Amino acid sequence: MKQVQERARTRAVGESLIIQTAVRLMVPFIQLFGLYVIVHGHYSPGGGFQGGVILGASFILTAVAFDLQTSLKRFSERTNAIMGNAGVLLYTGVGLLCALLGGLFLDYSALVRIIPMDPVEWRSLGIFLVEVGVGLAVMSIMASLYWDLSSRGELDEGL
Amino acid sequence: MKALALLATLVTGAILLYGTQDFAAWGDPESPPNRHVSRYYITETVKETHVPNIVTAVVADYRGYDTMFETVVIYCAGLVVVSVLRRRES
Amino acid sequence: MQGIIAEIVAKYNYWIYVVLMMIGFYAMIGKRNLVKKLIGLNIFQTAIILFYVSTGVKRGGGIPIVDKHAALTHGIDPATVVNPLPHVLMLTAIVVGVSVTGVALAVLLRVYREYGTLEEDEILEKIGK
Amino acid sequence: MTTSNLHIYILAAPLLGAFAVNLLGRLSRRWVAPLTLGVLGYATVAALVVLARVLRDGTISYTVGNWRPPFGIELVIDPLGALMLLLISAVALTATFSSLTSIERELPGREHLFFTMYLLLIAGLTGLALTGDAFNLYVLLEITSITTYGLIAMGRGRAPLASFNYIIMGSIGACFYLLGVGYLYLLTGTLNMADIARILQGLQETAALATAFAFILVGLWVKMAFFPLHSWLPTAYTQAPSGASVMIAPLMTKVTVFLMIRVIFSIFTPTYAFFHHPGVQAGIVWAAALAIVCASALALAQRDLKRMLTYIIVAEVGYMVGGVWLANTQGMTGAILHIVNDALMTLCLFLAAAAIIYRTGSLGFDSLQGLYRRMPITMAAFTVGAFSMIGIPPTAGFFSKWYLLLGGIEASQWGYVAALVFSSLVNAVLFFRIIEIAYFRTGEAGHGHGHAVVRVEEAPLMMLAPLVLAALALIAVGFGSGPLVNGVIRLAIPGGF
Repeated sequence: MKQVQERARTRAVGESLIIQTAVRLMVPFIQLFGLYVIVHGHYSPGGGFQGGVILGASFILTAVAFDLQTSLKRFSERTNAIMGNAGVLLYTGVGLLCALLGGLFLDYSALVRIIPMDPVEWRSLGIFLVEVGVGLAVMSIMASLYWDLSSRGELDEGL
Repeated sequence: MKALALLATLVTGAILLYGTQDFAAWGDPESPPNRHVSRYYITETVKETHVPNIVTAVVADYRGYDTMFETVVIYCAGLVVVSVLRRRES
Repeated sequence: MQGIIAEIVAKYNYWIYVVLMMIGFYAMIGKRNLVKKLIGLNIFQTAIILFYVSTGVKRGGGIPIVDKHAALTHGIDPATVVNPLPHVLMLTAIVVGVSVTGVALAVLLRVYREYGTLEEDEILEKIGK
Repeated sequence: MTTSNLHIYILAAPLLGAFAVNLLGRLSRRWVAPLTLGVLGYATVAALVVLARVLRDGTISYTVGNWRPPFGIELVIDPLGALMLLLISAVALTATFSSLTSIERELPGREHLFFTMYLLLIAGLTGLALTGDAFNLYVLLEITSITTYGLIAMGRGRAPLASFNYIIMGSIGACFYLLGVGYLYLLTGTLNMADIARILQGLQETAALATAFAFILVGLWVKMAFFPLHSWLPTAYTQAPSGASVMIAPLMTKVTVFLMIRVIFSIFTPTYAFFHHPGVQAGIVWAAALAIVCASALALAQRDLKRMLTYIIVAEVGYMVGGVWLANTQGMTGAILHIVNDALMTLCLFLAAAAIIYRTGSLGFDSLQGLYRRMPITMAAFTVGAFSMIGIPPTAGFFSKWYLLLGGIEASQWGYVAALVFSSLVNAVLFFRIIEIAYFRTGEAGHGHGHAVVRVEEAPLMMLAPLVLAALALIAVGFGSGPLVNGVIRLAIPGGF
């Protein structure tokens, strides 16, 4: 354990041109796939949680292949916190909005009072909205879990 | 201690197996979980939500209240990890 | 004897999950290493997930994603689609499991920072001093 | 079905308040206190209105997402649930004043994280009081657990280790509950509590039902720290930051006891739970009696005030479990009244402990010397809480104990009655020992300084006011027990019981 940490500190492990280039190429596609899994959750296996995990994994992959700082540069802690909160707020906010608009909590068909549309279509759209919320929250929390656990809360170099 | 743990484990497992005697055979289409609520989900979901993926519809709409708390759970986890591990506020 | 074997074969999914559950449960209460306890917890949760998902299986059932047009025009035969509810429940339970694992790992890191070891006996010795 | 969403706002307020505290608290610490207090104040007022409405109109059924009950998730607000809603939000509001002050000192710079988790915990507890769905109960149980793990682990010293033990035990409890629900689901094919109860009518004899019953009960017992399964509680609650323990200690175990009552009444029906398996009911009452005796005896051995209080909590859980399983109206009334009273007593005593630790920095019995002179108001309130814990008449604790005793006598459970009396005596010994130390012994006396040195050093007003309020509430609930029992608790006990 100590030895591995020591080697990681001196950058003998992980600093590989092949890996870094491959990761640089792969990350955009992973993220695109994550987005696809979220938005295509209505028609194929997938949804907010699964897509969120894939998106989070892309940031973790950057952190593994380069180091934590690189990953933090791409996705700063501040953005992470805002996105995590935004995700949960989107879900609860949609739910509360339904209640405030005169329906029941999380009754997406009550949203017809905003945009008049078929209530059943609004249910479909409501599902999409909350799935995006779940995706945002899961993505940022997964990344933040990895950052904190791999660096013991220091956010210095990571593994 | 180890013997006690082993005994507790065996007793738990035995009780769990004892309870399975009333269940239908594996994969039986007429078992209770395949009848009551799930039949309604399979036949009505698409009409009521226009979402072909039944799991997504049930997750985010019929049982959306659960999923909201599921999101809150993972939010809590992120929060707990940050507040437990960070020594000082960055 | 024949009856018991027939019973086991018809419900072998329960036997598998119970064995898995017992492995996890024993690790949680019998092992003295904190990480092993955590791994036991994960096995336990996996066993429960397996148990739930296995209850959703239907012989001759397909995936719970259906053809929208066919469904809207002439309905769906419930026998052709597996039970979606256990999958839904387990999606939630998986997330809960991930969260608990994350929290437990963070707490373990704090324990390690405090005592320098994750063996319960050594920690108790250090506290006793 | 009702169209009013007021009870869901009780849940949504702390939930959204938590996110607001996290976001705005990052910018400036000044946001934390007003947001937390405002949200909880709103929840308390709304809970009062909901309780009045439930008492007037009867049980409210609310369907989240406007789906018919067995398909969507149903929320059920019966008189007992409404009472719990009020108890949760009022206790949390009172505790918050104190924890705002103590957290400022104990966890400087992390207040917004602490209070986000704190509010999420309250939202989870509120959800538990509302829910009528067996699986939803599991998810909410996990929310309350995860936030509690975090709040406890934020403490110093042994706190992370205590929190890890709690994670393992709590997860075993939750997993057992989930297994029980799984068995019920396999048996009935539904997750709605009322629907499960309806289908179970024809399945009373099955082994799977007995297994589910056993696993759900054991799971909840682990969560509520019923005696042989209590090992996680004392260290966890002692090591938690005092701002967290003033809220967790009064609420967590009590809400779990409420859940046990909910599960017995709504899923299994009292007939099945109490009378179907001969011997089980009496056995559990004996186990409760044993729990009371052992936990009280363990409390005697402690040399730290907070740790002693945690063992008293374990004993009180024995009171309530025993009271429920006496299976008669008196015992059930006593158990429900004791949920309310015990929450208030524990709140009062932990608030006092938080105030003392704020001033003296320690809760070892030695550091309590001369506290009556240094902190007269704190110790007066502490004495009221102690009297209630012992069961001295005008305070609330007496009345619930009275009902529990009556129930025990009615059921001829003499072991339980004896355990109650024994525990009251032990509590008297415990608290009079502390009062003796704090009143008669003065730390400076040995050095010949006399009384002149002892200055009055009360805790800050933010900690003192809730403490006095909790002590007054104990006396008020004591005098108001009659109306409380007749007006609310009798309604909460289902007919034919």
